[in-house]
Amino acid sequence: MIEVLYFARIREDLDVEREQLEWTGGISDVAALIAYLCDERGAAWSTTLRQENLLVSVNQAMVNTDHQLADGDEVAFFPPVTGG
Amino acid sequence: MIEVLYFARIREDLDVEREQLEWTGGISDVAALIAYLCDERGAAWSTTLRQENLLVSVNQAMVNTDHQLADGDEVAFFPPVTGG
Amino acid sequence: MIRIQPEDFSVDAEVTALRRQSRRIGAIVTFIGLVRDLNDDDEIRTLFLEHYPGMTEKSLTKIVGEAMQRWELIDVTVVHRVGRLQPEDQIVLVAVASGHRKSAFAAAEFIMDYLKTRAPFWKKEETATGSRWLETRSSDIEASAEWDRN
Amino acid sequence: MIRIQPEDFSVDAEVTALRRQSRRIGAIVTFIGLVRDLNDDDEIRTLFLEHYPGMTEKSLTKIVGEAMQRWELIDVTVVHRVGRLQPEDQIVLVAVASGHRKSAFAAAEFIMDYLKTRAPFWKKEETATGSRWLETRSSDIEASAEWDRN
Repeated sequence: MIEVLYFARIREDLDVEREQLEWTGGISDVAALIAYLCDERGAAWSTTLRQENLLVSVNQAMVNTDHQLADGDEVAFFPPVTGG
Repeated sequence: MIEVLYFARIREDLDVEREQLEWTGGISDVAALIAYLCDERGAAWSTTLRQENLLVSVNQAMVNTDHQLADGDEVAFFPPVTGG
Repeated sequence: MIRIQPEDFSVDAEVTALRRQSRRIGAIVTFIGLVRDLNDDDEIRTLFLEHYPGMTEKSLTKIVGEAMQRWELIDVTVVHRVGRLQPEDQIVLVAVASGHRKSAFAAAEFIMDYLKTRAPFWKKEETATGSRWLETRSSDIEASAEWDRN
Repeated sequence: MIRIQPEDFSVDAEVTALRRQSRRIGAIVTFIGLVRDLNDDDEIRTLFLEHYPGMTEKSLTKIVGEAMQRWELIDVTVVHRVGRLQPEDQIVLVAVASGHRKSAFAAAEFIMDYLKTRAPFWKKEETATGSRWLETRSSDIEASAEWDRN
Protein backbone atom coordinates (compact mmCIF):
# COMPACT_ATOMS: atom_id res chain seq x y z
CA MET A 1 0.00 0.00 0.00
CA ILE A 2 1.19 3.52 -0.79
CA GLU A 3 -0.34 6.51 0.97
CA VAL A 4 -0.56 9.53 -1.33
CA LEU A 5 -1.18 13.04 0.03
CA TYR A 6 -2.03 16.20 -1.90
CA PHE A 7 -1.57 19.74 -0.55
CA ALA A 8 -2.63 23.32 -1.30
CA ARG A 9 -3.27 24.14 -4.95
CA ILE A 10 -2.54 20.54 -6.03
CA ARG A 11 -5.15 19.25 -3.57
CA GLU A 12 -7.71 21.75 -4.87
CA ASP A 13 -6.92 21.13 -8.54
CA LEU A 14 -7.34 17.36 -8.17
CA ASP A 15 -10.04 17.53 -5.51
CA VAL A 16 -8.41 14.86 -3.39
CA GLU A 17 -6.66 15.17 -0.04
CA ARG A 18 -5.29 11.66 0.44
CA GLU A 19 -5.72 8.16 -0.91
CA GLN A 20 -4.25 4.71 -0.62
CA LEU A 21 -2.96 2.90 -3.69
CA GLU A 22 -2.25 -0.79 -4.02
CA TRP A 23 1.52 -1.10 -4.28
CA THR A 24 2.70 -3.10 -7.26
CA GLY A 25 6.25 -3.61 -8.40
CA GLY A 26 5.31 -1.66 -11.51
CA ILE A 27 5.25 1.59 -9.54
CA SER A 28 8.99 1.40 -8.99
CA ASP A 29 9.70 5.08 -8.43
CA VAL A 30 8.00 8.49 -8.17
CA ALA A 31 8.10 9.02 -11.94
CA ALA A 32 6.28 5.70 -12.39
CA LEU A 33 3.67 6.71 -9.81
CA ILE A 34 3.04 10.00 -11.64
CA ALA A 35 2.82 8.16 -15.00
CA TYR A 36 0.35 5.69 -13.49
CA LEU A 37 -1.90 8.44 -12.08
CA CYS A 38 -1.82 10.49 -15.28
CA ASP A 39 -2.61 7.48 -17.46
CA GLU A 40 -5.45 6.29 -15.31
CA ARG A 41 -7.11 9.64 -14.52
CA GLY A 42 -6.73 11.71 -17.62
CA ALA A 43 -5.95 15.26 -18.72
CA ALA A 44 -6.55 17.24 -15.50
CA TRP A 45 -4.16 14.98 -13.61
CA SER A 46 -1.55 15.18 -16.35
CA THR A 47 -1.68 18.97 -16.33
CA THR A 48 -1.34 19.13 -12.55
CA LEU A 49 1.22 16.40 -11.89
CA ARG A 50 3.42 17.30 -14.86
CA GLN A 51 3.91 20.91 -13.77
CA GLU A 52 7.56 21.81 -13.79
CA ASN A 53 7.54 23.17 -10.25
CA LEU A 54 5.66 20.25 -8.63
CA LEU A 55 7.37 19.13 -5.43
CA VAL A 56 7.36 15.55 -4.17
CA SER A 57 8.21 14.13 -0.78
CA VAL A 58 8.52 10.50 0.25
CA ASN A 59 8.17 9.71 3.94
CA GLN A 60 8.24 13.46 4.65
CA ALA A 61 11.57 14.19 2.96
CA MET A 62 11.89 16.00 -0.37
CA VAL A 63 12.90 13.73 -3.25
CA ASN A 64 13.45 13.75 -7.00
CA THR A 65 11.19 11.78 -9.31
CA ASP A 66 13.77 8.99 -9.65
CA HIS A 67 13.34 8.18 -5.94
CA GLN A 68 12.52 4.45 -5.52
CA LEU A 69 9.21 3.55 -3.87
CA ALA A 70 8.54 0.71 -1.44
CA ASP A 71 5.43 -0.78 0.11
CA GLY A 72 4.20 1.44 2.97
CA ASP A 73 5.71 4.68 1.67
CA GLU A 74 3.97 8.01 2.22
CA VAL A 75 4.19 10.12 -0.94
CA ALA A 76 3.07 13.76 -1.07
CA PHE A 77 2.57 16.12 -4.00
CA PHE A 78 2.58 19.88 -3.44
CA PRO A 79 3.42 23.25 -5.03
CA PRO A 80 6.43 25.42 -4.07
CA VAL A 81 6.14 26.50 -0.45
CA THR A 82 5.10 30.01 0.63
CA GLY A 83 5.22 30.10 4.43
CA GLY A 84 6.85 32.62 6.74
CA MET B 1 34.41 80.64 27.26
CA ILE B 2 34.85 77.00 26.27
CA GLU B 3 32.95 74.27 28.09
CA VAL B 4 35.05 71.11 28.44
CA LEU B 5 33.48 67.76 29.37
CA TYR B 6 35.22 64.52 30.35
CA PHE B 7 33.61 61.08 30.22
CA ALA B 8 34.16 57.55 31.52
CA ARG B 9 37.79 56.50 32.02
CA ILE B 10 39.06 59.94 30.99
CA ARG B 11 36.84 61.59 33.63
CA GLU B 12 38.09 59.18 36.30
CA ASP B 13 41.75 59.47 35.29
CA LEU B 14 41.66 63.27 35.43
CA ASP B 15 39.15 63.47 38.26
CA VAL B 16 37.14 66.18 36.54
CA GLU B 17 33.69 65.99 34.99
CA ARG B 18 33.36 69.41 33.40
CA GLU B 19 34.98 72.83 33.50
CA GLN B 20 34.85 76.19 31.78
CA LEU B 21 37.97 77.67 30.21
CA GLU B 22 38.53 81.28 29.22
CA TRP B 23 38.63 81.30 25.43
CA THR B 24 41.68 83.00 23.95
CA GLY B 25 42.65 83.18 20.31
CA GLY B 26 45.68 81.06 21.27
CA ILE B 27 43.48 78.00 21.65
CA SER B 28 42.76 77.96 17.94
CA ASP B 29 41.90 74.30 17.52
CA VAL B 30 41.48 71.03 19.49
CA ALA B 31 45.20 70.24 19.26
CA ALA B 32 45.99 73.65 20.82
CA LEU B 33 43.49 73.00 23.61
CA ILE B 34 45.11 69.63 24.38
CA ALA B 35 48.59 71.24 24.32
CA TYR B 36 47.38 73.98 26.67
CA LEU B 37 45.90 71.49 29.17
CA CYS B 38 48.95 69.20 29.10
CA ASP B 39 51.40 72.10 29.56
CA GLU B 40 49.45 73.62 32.38
CA ARG B 41 48.51 70.48 34.33
CA GLY B 42 51.45 68.14 33.96
CA ALA B 43 52.27 64.49 33.38
CA ALA B 44 48.97 62.80 34.30
CA TRP B 45 47.11 65.02 31.83
CA SER B 46 49.69 64.43 29.10
CA THR B 47 49.40 60.68 29.51
CA THR B 48 45.60 60.78 29.38
CA LEU B 49 45.01 63.38 26.65
CA ARG B 50 47.78 62.11 24.38
CA GLN B 51 46.41 58.57 24.22
CA GLU B 52 46.18 57.42 20.65
CA ASN B 53 42.55 56.31 20.93
CA LEU B 54 41.24 59.47 22.66
CA LEU B 55 38.03 60.70 21.04
CA VAL B 56 37.02 64.35 20.83
CA SER B 57 33.70 65.96 20.04
CA VAL B 58 32.91 69.63 19.52
CA ASN B 59 29.32 70.72 19.98
CA GLN B 60 28.36 67.03 20.23
CA ALA B 61 29.81 65.94 16.89
CA MET B 62 32.97 63.86 16.53
CA VAL B 63 35.96 65.84 15.23
CA ASN B 64 39.66 65.49 14.50
CA THR B 65 42.22 67.45 16.50
CA ASP B 66 42.62 70.01 13.70
CA HIS B 67 39.01 71.12 14.25
CA GLN B 68 38.90 74.92 14.81
CA LEU B 69 37.48 76.18 18.11
CA ALA B 70 35.31 79.23 18.70
CA ASP B 71 34.02 81.04 21.74
CA GLY B 72 31.09 79.15 23.30
CA ASP B 73 32.07 75.71 21.97
CA GLU B 74 31.37 72.57 23.95
CA VAL B 75 34.36 70.23 23.75
CA ALA B 76 34.31 66.68 25.12
CA PHE B 77 37.09 64.12 25.65
CA PHE B 78 36.26 60.45 25.96
CA PRO B 79 37.56 56.93 25.31
CA PRO B 80 36.31 54.63 22.52
CA VAL B 81 32.66 53.83 23.05
CA THR B 82 31.39 50.50 24.38
CA GLY B 83 27.59 50.69 24.43
CA GLY B 84 25.03 48.27 23.10
CA MET C 1 11.66 24.82 20.54
CA ILE C 2 9.53 24.45 17.42
CA ARG C 3 5.76 24.88 17.43
CA ILE C 4 3.06 25.01 14.77
CA GLN C 5 -0.31 26.22 15.98
CA PRO C 6 -3.47 28.05 14.93
CA GLU C 7 -3.29 30.23 18.07
CA ASP C 8 -1.53 33.56 18.28
CA PHE C 9 1.74 33.76 20.22
CA SER C 10 3.25 36.27 22.65
CA VAL C 11 6.68 37.53 21.65
CA ASP C 12 7.37 38.44 25.29
CA ALA C 13 6.48 34.96 26.54
CA GLU C 14 8.68 33.29 23.93
CA VAL C 15 11.63 35.62 24.54
CA THR C 16 11.27 35.19 28.31
CA ALA C 17 11.29 31.40 27.97
CA LEU C 18 14.35 31.62 25.73
CA ARG C 19 16.17 33.84 28.23
CA ARG C 20 15.62 31.29 30.97
CA GLN C 21 17.75 28.77 29.07
CA SER C 22 21.06 30.34 30.00
CA ARG C 23 22.74 33.22 31.83
CA ARG C 24 25.32 33.51 29.06
CA ILE C 25 22.92 35.01 26.49
CA GLY C 26 24.23 38.37 25.32
CA ALA C 27 22.09 38.82 22.21
CA ILE C 28 18.60 37.86 21.12
CA VAL C 29 17.46 38.53 17.58
CA THR C 30 13.79 38.02 16.82
CA PHE C 31 11.96 38.06 13.52
CA ILE C 32 8.21 38.61 13.54
CA GLY C 33 6.32 38.08 10.28
CA LEU C 34 2.97 39.84 9.99
CA VAL C 35 0.07 39.65 7.54
CA ARG C 36 0.35 42.84 5.54
CA ASP C 37 -2.78 44.68 4.65
CA LEU C 38 -1.75 45.10 1.05
CA ASN C 39 0.07 42.61 -1.11
CA ASP C 40 0.55 43.20 -4.83
CA ASP C 41 -2.18 45.83 -4.63
CA ASP C 42 -5.16 43.61 -3.88
CA GLU C 43 -6.64 44.24 -0.49
CA ILE C 44 -6.24 41.10 1.58
CA ARG C 45 -9.33 40.02 3.49
CA THR C 46 -7.93 36.88 5.07
CA LEU C 47 -4.92 34.66 4.67
CA PHE C 48 -5.26 30.91 4.91
CA LEU C 49 -2.16 28.96 5.92
CA GLU C 50 -1.95 25.23 5.19
CA HIS C 51 0.86 22.89 6.26
CA TYR C 52 1.88 19.24 6.11
CA PRO C 53 1.59 17.95 9.68
CA GLY C 54 4.66 15.94 10.56
CA MET C 55 6.81 16.97 7.62
CA THR C 56 6.61 20.68 8.50
CA GLU C 57 7.92 20.03 12.02
CA LYS C 58 10.69 17.81 10.61
CA SER C 59 11.71 20.48 8.09
CA LEU C 60 11.89 23.17 10.76
CA THR C 61 13.88 20.90 13.08
CA LYS C 62 16.35 20.27 10.25
CA ILE C 63 16.66 23.98 9.42
CA VAL C 64 17.26 24.91 13.07
CA GLY C 65 19.77 22.05 13.36
CA GLU C 66 21.68 23.40 10.37
CA ALA C 67 21.75 26.86 11.95
CA MET C 68 23.07 25.42 15.23
CA GLN C 69 25.87 23.72 13.27
CA ARG C 70 26.81 26.84 11.31
CA TRP C 71 26.89 29.23 14.28
CA GLU C 72 27.52 29.04 17.99
CA LEU C 73 24.01 29.56 19.34
CA ILE C 74 22.49 29.05 22.75
CA ASP C 75 18.90 28.32 21.75
CA VAL C 76 16.34 28.90 19.01
CA THR C 77 12.55 29.24 19.07
CA VAL C 78 10.35 28.97 15.98
CA VAL C 79 6.57 29.43 16.21
CA HIS C 80 4.53 29.35 13.00
CA ARG C 81 0.80 29.80 12.81
CA VAL C 82 -1.56 27.91 10.47
CA GLY C 83 -5.22 28.33 9.61
CA ARG C 84 -7.14 31.51 8.90
CA LEU C 85 -5.37 34.83 9.68
CA GLN C 86 -6.39 38.47 9.38
CA PRO C 87 -4.40 41.53 8.27
CA GLU C 88 -1.86 42.59 10.93
CA ASP C 89 -1.94 39.14 12.57
CA GLN C 90 1.37 37.58 13.54
CA ILE C 91 2.35 34.66 11.27
CA VAL C 92 5.77 33.55 12.41
CA LEU C 93 8.31 34.17 15.15
CA VAL C 94 11.97 33.20 14.97
CA ALA C 95 14.00 34.03 18.07
CA VAL C 96 17.71 33.23 18.29
CA ALA C 97 19.71 33.52 21.51
CA SER C 98 23.47 33.69 21.34
CA GLY C 99 26.50 34.99 23.20
CA HIS C 100 27.09 37.67 20.57
CA ARG C 101 24.98 39.53 18.07
CA LYS C 102 26.66 38.57 14.79
CA SER C 103 25.74 34.89 15.01
CA ALA C 104 22.24 35.71 16.27
CA PHE C 105 21.53 38.01 13.30
CA ALA C 106 22.97 35.57 10.76
CA ALA C 107 21.15 32.54 12.16
CA ALA C 108 17.77 34.31 12.37
CA GLU C 109 18.02 35.42 8.75
CA PHE C 110 19.22 31.96 7.65
CA ILE C 111 16.29 30.25 9.38
CA MET C 112 13.77 32.62 7.78
CA ASP C 113 15.34 32.26 4.32
CA TYR C 114 15.28 28.46 4.53
CA LEU C 115 11.80 28.37 6.09
CA LYS C 116 10.49 30.44 3.16
CA THR C 117 11.68 27.93 0.57
CA ARG C 118 11.92 24.57 2.35
CA ALA C 119 9.26 24.25 5.04
CA PRO C 120 5.93 22.93 3.71
CA PHE C 121 3.57 25.84 4.36
CA TRP C 122 1.27 27.30 1.73
CA LYS C 123 -0.54 30.64 1.79
CA LYS C 124 -3.85 31.37 0.15
CA GLU C 125 -5.07 34.94 -0.04
CA GLU C 126 -8.75 35.61 0.02
CA THR C 127 -9.53 39.06 -1.38
CA ALA C 128 -12.66 40.87 -2.49
CA THR C 129 -12.12 39.52 -6.01
CA GLY C 130 -11.63 35.86 -5.08
CA SER C 131 -8.95 33.62 -3.66
CA ARG C 132 -5.56 32.55 -4.92
CA TRP C 133 -2.60 30.53 -3.76
CA LEU C 134 0.55 32.61 -3.45
CA GLU C 135 3.57 31.93 -5.62
CA THR C 136 7.06 31.64 -4.15
CA ARG C 137 8.89 34.96 -4.56
CA SER C 138 12.01 34.78 -6.71
CA SER C 139 13.77 36.95 -4.09
CA ASP C 140 13.09 34.19 -1.53
CA ILE C 141 14.55 31.53 -3.81
CA GLU C 142 17.65 33.67 -4.32
CA ALA C 143 18.05 34.37 -0.59
CA SER C 144 17.96 30.66 0.18
CA ALA C 145 20.33 29.76 -2.69
CA GLU C 146 22.81 32.36 -1.40
CA TRP C 147 23.21 30.40 1.85
CA ASP C 148 23.76 27.17 -0.11
CA ARG C 149 26.79 28.77 -1.75
CA ASN C 150 28.29 30.01 1.55
CA MET D 1 11.59 56.68 18.34
CA ILE D 2 14.83 56.96 20.33
CA ARG D 3 14.95 56.77 24.12
CA ILE D 4 17.73 56.64 26.69
CA GLN D 5 16.61 55.73 30.20
CA PRO D 6 17.69 54.04 33.43
CA GLU D 7 14.41 52.08 33.55
CA ASP D 8 13.91 48.65 32.03
CA PHE D 9 11.80 48.39 28.88
CA SER D 10 9.15 45.96 27.64
CA VAL D 11 9.89 44.41 24.26
CA ASP D 12 6.19 43.69 23.80
CA ALA D 13 5.19 47.30 24.51
CA GLU D 14 7.80 48.65 22.07
CA VAL D 15 6.89 46.19 19.33
CA THR D 16 3.18 46.88 19.83
CA ALA D 17 3.78 50.65 19.55
CA LEU D 18 5.84 50.07 16.40
CA ARG D 19 3.12 47.91 14.85
CA ARG D 20 0.56 50.68 15.37
CA GLN D 21 2.53 52.93 12.98
CA SER D 22 1.35 51.21 9.83
CA ARG D 23 -0.77 48.38 8.45
CA ARG D 24 1.84 47.71 5.76
CA ILE D 25 4.42 46.20 8.12
CA GLY D 26 5.31 42.69 6.98
CA ALA D 27 8.49 42.16 9.01
CA ILE D 28 9.80 43.28 12.38
CA VAL D 29 13.35 42.43 13.40
CA THR D 30 14.33 43.12 16.99
CA PHE D 31 17.69 42.98 18.66
CA ILE D 32 17.82 42.67 22.44
CA GLY D 33 21.19 43.09 24.15
CA LEU D 34 21.53 41.55 27.60
CA VAL D 35 24.11 41.75 30.37
CA ARG D 36 25.91 38.42 30.23
CA ASP D 37 26.83 36.74 33.44
CA LEU D 38 30.34 36.03 32.25
CA ASN D 39 32.56 38.22 30.15
CA ASP D 40 36.18 37.34 29.50
CA ASP D 41 35.96 34.89 32.41
CA ASP D 42 35.52 37.35 35.28
CA GLU D 43 32.20 37.05 36.97
CA ILE D 44 30.30 40.31 36.48
CA ARG D 45 28.62 41.70 39.58
CA THR D 46 27.17 44.85 38.06
CA LEU D 47 27.55 46.82 34.87
CA PHE D 48 27.59 50.61 34.96
CA LEU D 49 26.55 52.42 31.79
CA GLU D 50 27.51 56.06 31.27
CA HIS D 51 26.47 58.26 28.36
CA TYR D 52 26.83 61.82 27.04
CA PRO D 53 23.36 63.37 27.42
CA GLY D 54 22.49 65.25 24.27
CA MET D 55 25.22 63.86 22.05
CA THR D 56 24.11 60.26 22.57
CA GLU D 57 20.58 61.07 21.38
CA LYS D 58 22.00 62.98 18.39
CA SER D 59 24.28 60.08 17.45
CA LEU D 60 21.44 57.59 17.58
CA THR D 61 19.18 59.88 15.55
CA LYS D 62 21.91 60.16 12.91
CA ILE D 63 22.49 56.39 12.82
CA VAL D 64 18.76 55.68 12.45
CA GLY D 65 18.53 58.37 9.75
CA GLU D 66 21.34 56.71 7.82
CA ALA D 67 19.53 53.37 8.06
CA MET D 68 16.29 54.95 6.78
CA GLN D 69 18.22 56.31 3.79
CA ARG D 70 19.91 53.01 2.99
CA TRP D 71 16.80 50.84 3.21
CA GLU D 72 13.08 51.25 2.73
CA LEU D 73 11.88 51.06 6.32
CA ILE D 74 8.58 51.90 7.96
CA ASP D 75 9.81 52.79 11.45
CA VAL D 76 12.63 52.20 13.91
CA THR D 77 12.72 52.11 17.72
CA VAL D 78 15.92 52.30 19.75
CA VAL D 79 15.84 52.10 23.56
CA HIS D 80 19.14 52.09 25.46
CA ARG D 81 19.48 51.88 29.21
CA VAL D 82 22.05 53.73 31.32
CA GLY D 83 23.07 53.50 34.96
CA ARG D 84 23.66 50.40 37.04
CA LEU D 85 22.58 47.05 35.56
CA GLN D 86 22.69 43.48 36.81
CA PRO D 87 23.51 40.22 34.98
CA GLU D 88 20.66 39.18 32.67
CA ASP D 89 19.24 42.73 32.56
CA GLN D 90 18.21 44.14 29.21
CA ILE D 91 20.62 46.82 27.92
CA VAL D 92 19.39 47.79 24.48
CA LEU D 93 16.50 47.21 22.12
CA VAL D 94 16.57 47.93 18.40
CA ALA D 95 13.33 47.18 16.56
CA VAL D 96 12.98 47.75 12.83
CA ALA D 97 9.64 47.55 10.99
CA SER D 98 9.62 47.13 7.25
CA GLY D 99 7.54 45.76 4.40
CA HIS D 100 9.94 42.87 3.88
CA ARG D 101 12.42 40.98 6.00
CA LYS D 102 15.66 41.59 4.09
CA SER D 103 15.74 45.34 4.78
CA ALA D 104 14.60 44.83 8.39
CA PHE D 105 17.44 42.39 9.12
CA ALA D 106 20.07 44.54 7.40
CA ALA D 107 18.96 47.78 9.08
CA ALA D 108 18.80 46.26 12.57
CA GLU D 109 22.32 44.89 12.23
CA PHE D 110 23.59 48.17 10.75
CA ILE D 111 22.12 50.18 13.63
CA MET D 112 23.68 47.88 16.23
CA ASP D 113 27.07 47.89 14.49
CA TYR D 114 27.13 51.69 14.30
CA LEU D 115 25.75 52.11 17.82
CA LYS D 116 28.59 49.93 19.14
CA THR D 117 31.29 52.16 17.66
CA ARG D 118 29.71 55.61 17.28
CA ALA D 119 27.19 56.29 20.02
CA PRO D 120 28.76 57.71 23.20
CA PHE D 121 28.03 55.02 25.77
CA TRP D 122 30.66 53.52 28.06
CA LYS D 123 30.46 50.33 30.09
CA LYS D 124 32.22 49.69 33.37
CA GLU D 125 32.23 46.21 34.81
CA GLU D 126 32.33 45.79 38.53
CA THR D 127 33.54 42.31 39.48
CA ALA D 128 34.68 40.64 42.67
CA THR D 129 38.24 41.71 41.87
CA GLY D 130 37.54 45.39 41.18
CA SER D 131 36.12 47.53 38.42
CA ARG D 132 37.28 48.25 34.90
CA TRP D 133 36.11 50.18 31.87
CA LEU D 134 35.49 47.92 28.91
CA GLU D 135 37.54 48.25 25.74
CA THR D 136 35.93 48.42 22.30
CA ARG D 137 36.04 44.98 20.69
CA SER D 138 38.04 44.80 17.47
CA SER D 139 35.20 42.71 15.98
CA ASP D 140 32.87 45.69 16.58
CA ILE D 141 35.24 48.08 14.84
CA GLU D 142 35.46 45.70 11.88
CA ALA D 143 31.68 45.26 11.71
CA SER D 144 31.18 49.01 11.56
CA ALA D 145 33.99 49.54 9.01
CA GLU D 146 32.39 46.89 6.79
CA TRP D 147 29.26 49.05 6.40
CA ASP D 148 31.40 52.09 5.54
CA ARG D 149 32.78 50.17 2.57
CA ASN D 150 29.35 49.08 1.30
